[in-house]
Amino acid sequence: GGKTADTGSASAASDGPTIALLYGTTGDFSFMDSAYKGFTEAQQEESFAPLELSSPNTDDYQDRVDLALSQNAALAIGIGFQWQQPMSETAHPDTAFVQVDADTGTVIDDVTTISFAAEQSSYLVGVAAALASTSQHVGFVGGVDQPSIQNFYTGFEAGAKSVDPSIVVDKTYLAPLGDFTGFSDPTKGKEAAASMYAGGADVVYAAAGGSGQGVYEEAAASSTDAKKNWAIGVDADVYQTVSDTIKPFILTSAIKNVDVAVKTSIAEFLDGSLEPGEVRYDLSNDGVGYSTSGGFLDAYADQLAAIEKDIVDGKITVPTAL
Amino acid sequence: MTDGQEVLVRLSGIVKRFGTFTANDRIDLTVRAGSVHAVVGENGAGKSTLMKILSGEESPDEGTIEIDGAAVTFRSPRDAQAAGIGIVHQHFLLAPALRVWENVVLADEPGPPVLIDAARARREVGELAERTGFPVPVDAETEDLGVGTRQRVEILKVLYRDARIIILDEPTAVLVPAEAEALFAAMRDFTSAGAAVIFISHKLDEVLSFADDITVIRAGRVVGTAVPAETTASQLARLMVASEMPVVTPRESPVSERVVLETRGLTVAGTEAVPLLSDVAFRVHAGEIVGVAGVEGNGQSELLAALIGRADATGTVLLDGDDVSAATTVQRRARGMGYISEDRHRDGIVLPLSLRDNAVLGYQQLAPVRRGPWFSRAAAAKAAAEIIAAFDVRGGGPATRAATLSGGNQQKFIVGRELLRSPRLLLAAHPTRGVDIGAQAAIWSELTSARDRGLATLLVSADLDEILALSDRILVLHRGRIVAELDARGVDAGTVGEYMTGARGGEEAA
Amino acid sequence: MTAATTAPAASAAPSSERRRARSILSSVLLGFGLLLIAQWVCDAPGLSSSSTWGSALRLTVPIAVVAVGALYSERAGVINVGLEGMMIGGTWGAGLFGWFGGPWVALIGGVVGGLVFGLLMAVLCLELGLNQLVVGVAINVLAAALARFLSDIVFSGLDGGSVARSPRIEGNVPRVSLPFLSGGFGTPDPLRDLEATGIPVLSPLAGIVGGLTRDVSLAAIIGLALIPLTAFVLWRTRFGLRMRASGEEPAALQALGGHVHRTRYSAVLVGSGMAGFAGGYLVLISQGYVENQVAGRGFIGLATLIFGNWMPGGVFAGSALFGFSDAVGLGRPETFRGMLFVLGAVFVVLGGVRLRRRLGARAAVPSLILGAVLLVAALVLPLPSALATAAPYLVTLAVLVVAGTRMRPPRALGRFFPRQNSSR
Amino acid sequence: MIARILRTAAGPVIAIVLALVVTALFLTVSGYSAASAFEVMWTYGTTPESLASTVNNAIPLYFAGIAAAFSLRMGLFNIGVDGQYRVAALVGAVVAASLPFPLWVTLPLTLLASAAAGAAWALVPALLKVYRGVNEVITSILMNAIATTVVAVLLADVFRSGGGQNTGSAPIGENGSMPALIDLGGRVQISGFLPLAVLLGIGFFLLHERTVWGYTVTVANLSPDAAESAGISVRRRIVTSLLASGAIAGLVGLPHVLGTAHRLDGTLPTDLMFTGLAAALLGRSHPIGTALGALVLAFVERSAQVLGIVKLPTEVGTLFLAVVLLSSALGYWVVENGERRLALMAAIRRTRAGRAKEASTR
Ligand SMILES: Nc1ncnc2c1ncn2[C@@H]1O[C@H](COP(=O)(O)OP(=O)(O)OP(=O)(O)O)[C@@H](O)[C@H]1O
Ligand SMILES: Nc1ncnc2c1ncn2[C@@H]1O[C@H](COP(=O)(O)OP(=O)(O)OP(=O)(O)O)[C@@H](O)[C@H]1O
Ligand SMILES: [Mg+2]
Ligand SMILES: [Mg+2]
Repeated sequence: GGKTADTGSASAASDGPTIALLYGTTGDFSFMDSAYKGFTEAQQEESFAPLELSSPNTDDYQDRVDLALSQNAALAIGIGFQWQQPMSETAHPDTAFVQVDADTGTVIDDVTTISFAAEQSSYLVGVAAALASTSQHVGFVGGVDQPSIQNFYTGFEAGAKSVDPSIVVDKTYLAPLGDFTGFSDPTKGKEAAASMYAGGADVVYAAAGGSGQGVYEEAAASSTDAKKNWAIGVDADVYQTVSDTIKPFILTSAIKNVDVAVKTSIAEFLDGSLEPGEVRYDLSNDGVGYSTSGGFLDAYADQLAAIEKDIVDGKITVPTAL
Repeated sequence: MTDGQEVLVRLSGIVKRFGTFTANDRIDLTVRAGSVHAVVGENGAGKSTLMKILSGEESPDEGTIEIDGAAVTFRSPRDAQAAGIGIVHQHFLLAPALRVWENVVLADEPGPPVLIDAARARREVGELAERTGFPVPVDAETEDLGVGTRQRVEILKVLYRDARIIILDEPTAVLVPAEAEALFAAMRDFTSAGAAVIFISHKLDEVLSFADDITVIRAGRVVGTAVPAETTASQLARLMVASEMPVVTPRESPVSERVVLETRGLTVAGTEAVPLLSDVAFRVHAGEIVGVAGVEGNGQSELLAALIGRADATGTVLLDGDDVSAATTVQRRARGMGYISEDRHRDGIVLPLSLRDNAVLGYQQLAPVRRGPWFSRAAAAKAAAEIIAAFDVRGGGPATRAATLSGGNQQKFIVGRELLRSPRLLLAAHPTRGVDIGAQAAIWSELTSARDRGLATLLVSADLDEILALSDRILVLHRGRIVAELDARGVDAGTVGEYMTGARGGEEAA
Repeated sequence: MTAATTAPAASAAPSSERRRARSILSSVLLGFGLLLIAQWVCDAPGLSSSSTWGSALRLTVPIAVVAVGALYSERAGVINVGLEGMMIGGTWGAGLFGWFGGPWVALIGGVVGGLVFGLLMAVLCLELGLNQLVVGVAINVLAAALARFLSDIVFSGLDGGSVARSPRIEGNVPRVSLPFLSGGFGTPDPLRDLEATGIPVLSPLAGIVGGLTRDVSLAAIIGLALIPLTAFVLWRTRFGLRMRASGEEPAALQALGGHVHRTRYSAVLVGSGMAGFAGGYLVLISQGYVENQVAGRGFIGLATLIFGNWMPGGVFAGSALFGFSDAVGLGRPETFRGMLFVLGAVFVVLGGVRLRRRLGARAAVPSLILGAVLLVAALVLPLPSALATAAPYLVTLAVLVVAGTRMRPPRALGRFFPRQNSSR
Repeated sequence: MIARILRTAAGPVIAIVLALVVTALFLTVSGYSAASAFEVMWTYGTTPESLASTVNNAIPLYFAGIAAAFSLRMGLFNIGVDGQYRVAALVGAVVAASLPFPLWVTLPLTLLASAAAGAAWALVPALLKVYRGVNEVITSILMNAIATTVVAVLLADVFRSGGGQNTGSAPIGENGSMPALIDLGGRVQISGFLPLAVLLGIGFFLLHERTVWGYTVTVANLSPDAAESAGISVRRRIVTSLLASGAIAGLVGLPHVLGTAHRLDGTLPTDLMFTGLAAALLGRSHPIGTALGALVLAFVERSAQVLGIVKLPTEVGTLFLAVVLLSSALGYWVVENGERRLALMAAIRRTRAGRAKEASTR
């Protein structure tokens, strides 16, 4: 989130069309932050009047869509699959709609839906985890037991098993469906990871938003001379955001380029090339991927590249939970 | 009055207002060292308020306090304690979950700073109790104690702080005669050592035999002073409330033969092997008052609870020949049982509610107040107005909150509520506890006239005089058993007292 | 009832203490035995592994601290529904202080953050006599809103900070282990080796002891030390006695010259400071403030306080139960089964004992039924994995169903006591 | 009469003024323009769409508030409204989607089923309180967490319909959805739950103020001992009050399920309990007061949506809510204290005058 001290004036700051970002609240260390980042970056690169319609409430999606229309937004970008219903039910003759993070195969009239193949990037980090693991035992910490997070697991497990079918994959969700504290409870994340590392796992993939912080801390804290433990981040390149003492334990991150999706949609809209219909962000168009910061994957770079190519070419079909 | 002995306390021109109400209106009071000074007056006269001012709990709006001839200002009870004043409140101020010794030493704990030397505190309290003749179980939790013991704890709190001026606000209202005697004896020891005792009571014979000086207060003002030797109870009573001493009109009709209440083998199990009430059998006839005497905690409470249907009791209860042993409280009340509870503030009346709402308490399931599912507020208000008029309840109308009534008027209201329904059987516990002479006279006359109309009454009271005055027959309860059944006309307080303490009776009666 | 019983009580004390010690010892042994059986039956080595017990310890601390803090306030007569908010204040304060002062200063910041809301609660409840539930609820809402609002102003611009996160706190408070047992101060770690051997009985014991004594953060030790300290304060100090009195019958305290308001203020503030400390402890784990990281622990603390019947020992038992089941729920599924097995067995044993002692069917039957259900669940039923996340709540509820005794809240809890002579 | 109205209105008015001042202070200190914030909030909040939405959003808050008030009347703190309404919302969603009957049959059945589910969830704290002496607060807190898990398991494994990220239950057709009461076109619609809310308020009032049952609850709450002596079973009052509270709580999620989402999914609002409780406390557990409280809170929530337009953080809305809550309590305090002070001053004047007269006549 950004502090914007220039207040008082409504969105007349810059010329150009009004573009609205409809989102929840930032600070989820996940795609809301990433989307917001894309939106702010776009503001620097393009000329438009930004309109941020954020709300922590889950029951006012329709209100925000209406608000965007009432503010004459030329483009409204909704972050999250919940925008599907209001966007499909609202007449918007003068406004373009983009729905980010839709389910694969979602087609809405006059709406651009963007979906991510998160299972593909998870598959690749699963491969990386299996390659890096010396104990042939890896783990997965999910924030909330919901389909989007299960999808990470499905890809991760398939990737790990593709390297070693007998590999052990632990799995823990920090909170049940509907309880979003699982995304913001690093204490639990840390203890879940601690249990896995102590049980023999040496790579743990954290798809747990803010709780992931606990997993990263635990990877560093539980590593000994005898056993090096790794953590794998999610959504953004975690290596860039954690402190220097933890960097050496971040094997890689599965990346979901929500910011790119937002930025690209805005750019396409401004140059008139944004089309309604489904856009899929996957490995083939760098919509998802994995990070190599720290160089810990250098040894497996060729293997990973080959597998990535197989996925893009369709030789490997990654299972999905969605 | 201040003949030679030095004056220990002098209050002059004390005024205290509560909002629009003036509770103390220019009161003067002089207490000599080595004397017992009684303050009497009707309910709500302002006695407790005056004592709270002297003990530093309230500050006067006007007037001065002198101790030992020096003017003092009390900002808090601590100041008053430093000046040697201790008070035993009318309503006990004990923390129920705290142990006895903790209640005693509270805010004045022995030991190094910050800490409490628990062993020393317990020892000191134990020794103090022994020395002064107020035995208490030092380690017991206060809520497990009976009233008599709680009273002793309150007194120990005062003595522990080395008070020279001891205020007792209605100390004997809840004590049986033997306990009261012990209290007076102990107080005499203090006064002979130079301390002063200020003492409030509605029992005028007690005042006359125990006090050295008497001050009478009415409506917040001093209306007279007296010395016991030169005055009589009825003079005092006239001074207080402009009414005569309560007298019992002799019964006009003989007791009827009709049995209204009969119990057989009534037993209430206790926590231990000893039952709280054991195999109690008796009868009450129409037009008869049967008194139940006993030292507090010998089964009176359980007996009433069992009869009204609040206790898990075994045995048979017959009301007018019908077995009501399995009936609920509501059913029993519907069949004509009235109940004046032991502790009006606990279960007799709901203080925050209006008199209107209190007027139907216990009768809420019956017509006229119950109309289908609806609560008839008009009927309730009518009942309240009737009670207020018929029983001379002063201090408000149906809309008044019960809490703002004085204790005596609350009591009259309860008696009125129970009698208004013309019950067949009245279970009356301590019907005049803590009420002034005027109210006592009123309540007694209501009870006797109801008796003459044929009401059967079971009267439990800690006040033996009351039992002797009102009852036709007396049952004595000791350790949950009836140890004696006496004809009230031929018996004196001493004999009853012996049965009560177990000195007489025992096997042959059981 | 009337005789002074000073002497017998004094002589009875040691023997009753010994009896209590013996019964505690025997239940610990029974529990350990059941644990071993469960471990074998459910094939759940996690039940006695040092990692589970270490986790349990770390998860217990914040709940124990916040609950024991609430104990102060409630013992003094002030209902504390605002614990969650005070903890949130603690996390934010810890994030702020820790950012420029390191971990120890973070803990202080946590205390300060809690105190701010404690002061608010004290003033509103004690001076103005506002409804204590309202104030508590309002503090929870206010703290969450303020934390985000202020983060936006303070943390957003900082390196590594955002609207939902403070910059990272570098370093951590030292961790200690027992020397010569769990490898403290550079000594060898025989317990770890023993745990690894897999010797029956000894190896699980080594796991448990090792888990509880290895690499324990000083912050956790301080937090846990607050429990015996509180017991001491409550029963052995003047402040403790006055606090209990002002929660039971403030008028009695005042009539004896005590200061009800002073006592209640101190209690509310001490309690809020502890709640803030608990927040700071969470921040140390995540090495920084993370929005919403309190995650309902304030409410759990309140529940634990009631579970513990407003007693320090009970609070510890409640939070340990909660922390242990939380740790187990975060671990492997078979460990969860094992725990259910232990619990079920305990209930069945308890029900049997109650039946034998003829305490009546009402006491015995619920524990027997619940015990049987848990045993069946542990051994046969397929358990949805989501159930593990509810483990601490289910376990606590089950224990309440079986154990539930008359709770004894402070009698003046929630009752406003106006300042003396307010009529003037 | 006028004095009484003034007196009743003074509290809330003082509360809102205080809240405005405090929020403005916060905004100004942190460099935002408070005036512009309030202005856009007011402008947006008073559009017909917003007013309609305020009324609609106030309805679940009102249900939650009345549920809380129901238990508060018996001296119980039902902090379990949260879990009760989530379980009940699932039940309601499933019933409404699966019954094949016409609307006028399905709707009442759905309401009943939800109320029953809410009551059932409240049964655990009620029974534990009565038979085991366990404080209802702790049980309710636990039951809330368990409700989350139970709903999650049922939704994921049993009632889930549709795939992808959507975890919702089966969609509810026309025959199960609550129709609009008033439809003025556009989004200016008033939910069909409004009459239910009004009925509930009237029922609450009559039940507590005009029936014998209400009288017995009052007595049982104020003095359990007096109640027992009067033949009122306190235990039964505790159980029925908690069950009724739970039943009403069961309705909280329905406006969303039957009116907005037409299924139970992740969009069910999660914070209704505390906001509803706040409404009840604002309104002092009185049905009309609670209704006003709910409307104020819903208005603030709705109008805060627009803050992004002036680049203000949405937290300002939440902040404002919290401050309204605190200052509402303060507002009552100011009124009551002021009254007492006035009465006292009048009394002193009167006694002085009386004293003077007495002196002069002497
Ligand atoms: N805190 C208070 N606020 C308002 N009025 C009070 C308060 N305390 C006492 N009063 C009023 O002062 C009057 C005198 O009360 P006080 O307690 O002194 O009476 P009393 O003489 O002790 O009566 P009793 O014999 O019943 O004990 C009462 O009638 C009551 O209305
Ligand atoms: N806050 C108050 N407002 C109004 N009246 C009060 C208040 N506090 C006490 N009183 C009244 O003051 C009077 C005296 O109080 P006190 O505590 O002496 O009880 P009491 O009526 O004397 O009871 P008892 O029957 O035990 O003598 C009572 O009428 C009581 O109702
Ligand atoms: Mg008095
Ligand atoms: Mg009196």
